[in-house]
Amino acid sequence: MAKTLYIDLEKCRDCKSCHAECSYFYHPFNDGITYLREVAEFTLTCRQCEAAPCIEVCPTDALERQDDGIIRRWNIRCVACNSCSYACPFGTILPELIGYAVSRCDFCHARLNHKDAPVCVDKCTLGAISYGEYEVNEEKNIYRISDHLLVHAISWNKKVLF
Amino acid sequence: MMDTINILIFPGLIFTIILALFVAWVDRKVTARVQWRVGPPLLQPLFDFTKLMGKETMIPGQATAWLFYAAPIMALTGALVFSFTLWNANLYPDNSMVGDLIVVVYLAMIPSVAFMLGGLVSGSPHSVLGASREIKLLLGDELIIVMALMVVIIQSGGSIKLGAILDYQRTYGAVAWSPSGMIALILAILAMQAKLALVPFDMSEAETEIMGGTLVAYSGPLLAFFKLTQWIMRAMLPLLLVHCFWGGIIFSSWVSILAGLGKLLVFWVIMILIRNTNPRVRIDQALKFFTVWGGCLGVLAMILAMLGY
Amino acid sequence: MDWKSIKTGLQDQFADKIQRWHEHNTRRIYLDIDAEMLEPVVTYLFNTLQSRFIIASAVDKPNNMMEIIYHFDFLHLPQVLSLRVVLSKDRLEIESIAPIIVGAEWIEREIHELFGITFKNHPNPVHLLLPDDWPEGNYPLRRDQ
Amino acid sequence: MSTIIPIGPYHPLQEEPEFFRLHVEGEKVVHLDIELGYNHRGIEKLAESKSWDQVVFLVERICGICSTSHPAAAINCMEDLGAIVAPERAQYIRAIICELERIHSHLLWVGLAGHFLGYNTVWMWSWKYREIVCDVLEKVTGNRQSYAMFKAGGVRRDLDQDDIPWIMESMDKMKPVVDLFRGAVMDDPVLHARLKGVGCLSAEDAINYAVVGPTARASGIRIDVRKDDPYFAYPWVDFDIVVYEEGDVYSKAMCRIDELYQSVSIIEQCLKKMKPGPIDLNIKELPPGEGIGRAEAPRGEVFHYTLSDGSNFPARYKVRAPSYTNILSNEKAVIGETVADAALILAAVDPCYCCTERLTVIDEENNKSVLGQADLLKLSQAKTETLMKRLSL
Amino acid sequence: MSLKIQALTRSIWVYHLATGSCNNCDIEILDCITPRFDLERFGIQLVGSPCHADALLVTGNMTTKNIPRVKAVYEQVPKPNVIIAIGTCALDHGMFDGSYTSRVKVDDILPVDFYVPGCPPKPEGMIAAVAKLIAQLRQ
Ligand code: SF4
Ligand code: SF4
Ligand code: SF4
Ligand code: SF4
Ligand code: SF4
Ligand code: SF4
Ligand code: SF4
Ligand code: SF4
Repeated sequence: MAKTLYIDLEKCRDCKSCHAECSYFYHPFNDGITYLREVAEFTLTCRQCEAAPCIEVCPTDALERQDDGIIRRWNIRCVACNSCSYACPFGTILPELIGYAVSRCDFCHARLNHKDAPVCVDKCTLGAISYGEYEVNEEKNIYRISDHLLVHAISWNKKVLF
Repeated sequence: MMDTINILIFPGLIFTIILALFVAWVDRKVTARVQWRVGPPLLQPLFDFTKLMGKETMIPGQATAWLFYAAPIMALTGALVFSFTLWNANLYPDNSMVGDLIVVVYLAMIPSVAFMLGGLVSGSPHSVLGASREIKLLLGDELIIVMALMVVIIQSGGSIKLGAILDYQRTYGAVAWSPSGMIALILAILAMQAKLALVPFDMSEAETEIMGGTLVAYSGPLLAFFKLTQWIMRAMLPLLLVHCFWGGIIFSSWVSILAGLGKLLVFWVIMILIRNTNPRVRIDQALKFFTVWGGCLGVLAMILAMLGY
Repeated sequence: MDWKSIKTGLQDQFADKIQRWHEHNTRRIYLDIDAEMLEPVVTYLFNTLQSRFIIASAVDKPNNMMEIIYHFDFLHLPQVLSLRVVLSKDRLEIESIAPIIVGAEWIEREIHELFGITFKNHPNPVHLLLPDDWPEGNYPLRRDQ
Repeated sequence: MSTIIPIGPYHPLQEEPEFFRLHVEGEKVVHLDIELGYNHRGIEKLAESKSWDQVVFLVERICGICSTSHPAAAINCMEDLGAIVAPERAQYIRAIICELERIHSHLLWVGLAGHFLGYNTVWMWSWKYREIVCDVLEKVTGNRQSYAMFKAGGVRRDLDQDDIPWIMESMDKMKPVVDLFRGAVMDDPVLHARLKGVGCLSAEDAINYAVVGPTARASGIRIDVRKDDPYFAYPWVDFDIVVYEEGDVYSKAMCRIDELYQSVSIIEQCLKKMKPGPIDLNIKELPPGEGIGRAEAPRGEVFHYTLSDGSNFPARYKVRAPSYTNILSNEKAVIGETVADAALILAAVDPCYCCTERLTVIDEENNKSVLGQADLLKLSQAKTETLMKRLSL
Repeated sequence: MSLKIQALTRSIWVYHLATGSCNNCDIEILDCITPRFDLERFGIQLVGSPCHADALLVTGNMTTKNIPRVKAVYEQVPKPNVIIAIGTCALDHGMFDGSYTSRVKVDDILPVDFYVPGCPPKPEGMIAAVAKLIAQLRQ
């Protein structure tokens, strides 16, 4: 089984400020973890409201609901005004995740060749990020976001809870 | 008392300066109008002058200080005396003390020499080059001026007295109306243009041309003196032409005074128009032009004059 | 000369030497070649196909790589042909094409000072943009600095 | 012994500082060194810390004279990257802005060239008429320079339909102006003698030095990105590429003046053909990948290359301005010419004119300048005068 | 108000110094002296030698390579003089902030008296700035 990145979003919630560093190649200011957290939040904790206030309020039409219901922020349109995060009644869009510079994470793939863990793993103050072989487990609230990312978060979607 | 007024007010210092500032303004105004611009206000040259007087003087490191100071003062003095002599000759043509043509020509040369000197001692390579060109130019235009004036002298019966030249013209009509006089006048206008550094060496207002000119290292009051010299020469050299070729200014009645000033104005306008409608001449070309064409025409004019035309 | 014949010409000439032929769209064509092949390909492009050199762009790439992309176009044709050469950061050296195309002189000097790539046989390998006292080994457009 | 004439880096009429060293023997130029970098602002690096939208503004500030061609190339580049096709009306508006800029830039050149030849009046006049274009630009875009009109996928501001008659009128006013300048150059025997056969760049050298724009077209090379690699509304309008064969300064001047007619006509056609419609696609993101954009600036082809990693900031941005290659070609064009002509030749490629405005002769031994920029200017202007004399006497 | 200043405000000779600009500011400065705007009306003219200047117009974002030259030019300008920074670049690097070729601002090197923001400032803006400058000098 291939190694993947694993983020415990629940731990992140207790974190005062993110200290995870990123060694993404192209942009020095790139902060891949923020990006991953944004995607994870949108995928797992966002309530996907029918008349979504965040979409309504966005002045630049940067938020859009995808076919699978998940909200997506389009990086060229967004001006990082943070209106959406204030509009969201559930507080799922964290203002610190909606930055103007949209970061990328390439999971440090090509560079590390799966040998070492990416720097963000070591730099996370609360140990919320790890790198290894994880399995999807809905019982334990571990979900797959993409090929290389698994996230632990309490998803509102989890029917059992409601 | 009269002498003091003569020297200080009219036609000396103050009058000359006012006239010079006025001509400088006319020059810039006409230039501006030709270029579709409004141009500076009437008092602009005065402001420029006053401002420069109040500025700091910087002596370039490589300059010979005392000569650097002396040159502008010498230039200004030369120009003032030149102007004074000419006006006096027009005011009192019968006074034999007013000097002769040779004196005037030498006086007219003083500012040019001072410019050169200033350029040479300021140590800036730009100005040294400018000065060396001015020397060359001087050789060319001085020859022409002398030849043109020779025609005048020949016509007025060999007299070099300024007064005598005027007398002659008042009796027999202006020199310019004779064929030889006309040729000489045209040559003289061209030479004057060169002498005033207008066509071939525009060190005047035009911003791009100043760099590399003799004045490049001057600043403050010294620059003001040089500027004023330039303006005075620009206003007064035409008077020399009026005097020698067009009967001068007669101070007998208001009408004749106005007519005299009108003549002066014509030359000013010619000067400014030439300056505005022509590109500049390269130094060796100018020299060649003056020595070859100018020389031939000058000789021709002199021969014509001797033959009585 | 039309694009078809240029394409066949190139493919015939350097059949196995072209590692990848990528047409981003009909007007933008990218060719990956080995660094050693640069000189012959450029010579062929310039002398035989009469292409026009536009510029070269160097790109710092992950995995200890550096890329130089030479852009060419052809008179009256919309196509831009980009030759991509990949260098390892351990050996940043490539043959200069300035002897073939004079117009490449400046850009090679520029790449040299901004990325630290050495161009062998460059006619005038001195600083172009940066001051002469720019610290040695500081290449502003590299990402590791 | 050869003397060195440095050109630069400061002069009153100059815009950006650059530095040339002419090596002269007697009156002949034997070699030219060019030193750049006084203006190097590291834009390629800066672009990596700007979002795609900001990149357009940044490249707009590469140069004020070509302040719309760089954005044009940039959005071509982004649209190539994202396979985006902007709406039709946007394409027309873009073409109009580009052509307005070409007129303003060419007139600017005519004026400064006039100044260089000793006709200050020409300078003032052409800049006077240039204001017509500036007015149109100010009305349409809100600014006289740096218009900030373009964005990937469209334009930022629509052109007010009510303004069209007025713009048409302004364009009508331009035509007699172009006639005036064309007549002045065509009929003036002095200019003929002054410009013809001076600073020739052969077609072969033009290819070799990869020159672009009027500099190449004056050497008989028919290149024009607007035709070769059509973008914006250019495929839908009718215009010719102006080509002259001789490669001398005269050809370059005529090339530019004739292009003014083409530009005026393109603008008129665009205004006529334009239909109301959307002006912006409001694109969402640019995918990872590479893009190449080209645009025909007044001085020639602008080339941009970009590498995107899918974020909203470019991963690499490469810019090639037309002067970059054109200036290098001076190395060829000035050799064997006289110093008086050198200034003019350097200026003829329109290297943001200023570059040519800073000349000083340096005596190689003690490195002291002995001949200033103004003197070179004078040399140049003097030559005009001489020719005038020779022709009229 | 001294006569000196009075005269200075009516006859400002400027020397224009580009320190790595984009040309726009510079073109607009030239525009100011061309027929439409004609600053000569106020006695303002461009001069070719810093020795003659009363005002130094600095544009551009001061690239490192330019610094020694800028200092040399400044030393040649006789007092009293004013330094005017024109354009956002000259104020604060503007768009080029953070570039590796320009580390210092114009006012770190020269004692700038006036700032004219804008990218580029319109000629009208520059004329307004000049008017304000004159008013301030007169006080
Ligand atoms: S430092 Fe770790 S725990 Fe804190 S926010 Fe960043 S990733 Fe989460
Ligand atoms: S932060 Fe971005 S996504 Fe949110 S409302 Fe503002 S523009 Fe829209
Ligand atoms: S802070 Fe700026 S963007 Fe926000 S409301 Fe005020 S003016 Fe508008
Ligand atoms: S308002 Fe909040 S919860 Fe609702 S869709 Fe938007 S982000 Fe999700
Ligand atoms: S995996 Fe690599 S690229 Fe992704 S956030 Fe961590 S360090 Fe950055
Ligand atoms: S071509 Fe000239 S005007 Fe255009 S961007 Fe380049 S340097 Fe500036
Ligand atoms: S002019 Fe407008 S857009 Fe530009 S910086 Fe000022 S407020 Fe922002
Ligand atoms: S302020 Fe703007 S217009 Fe002026 S030089 Fe800087 S970028 Fe150019």
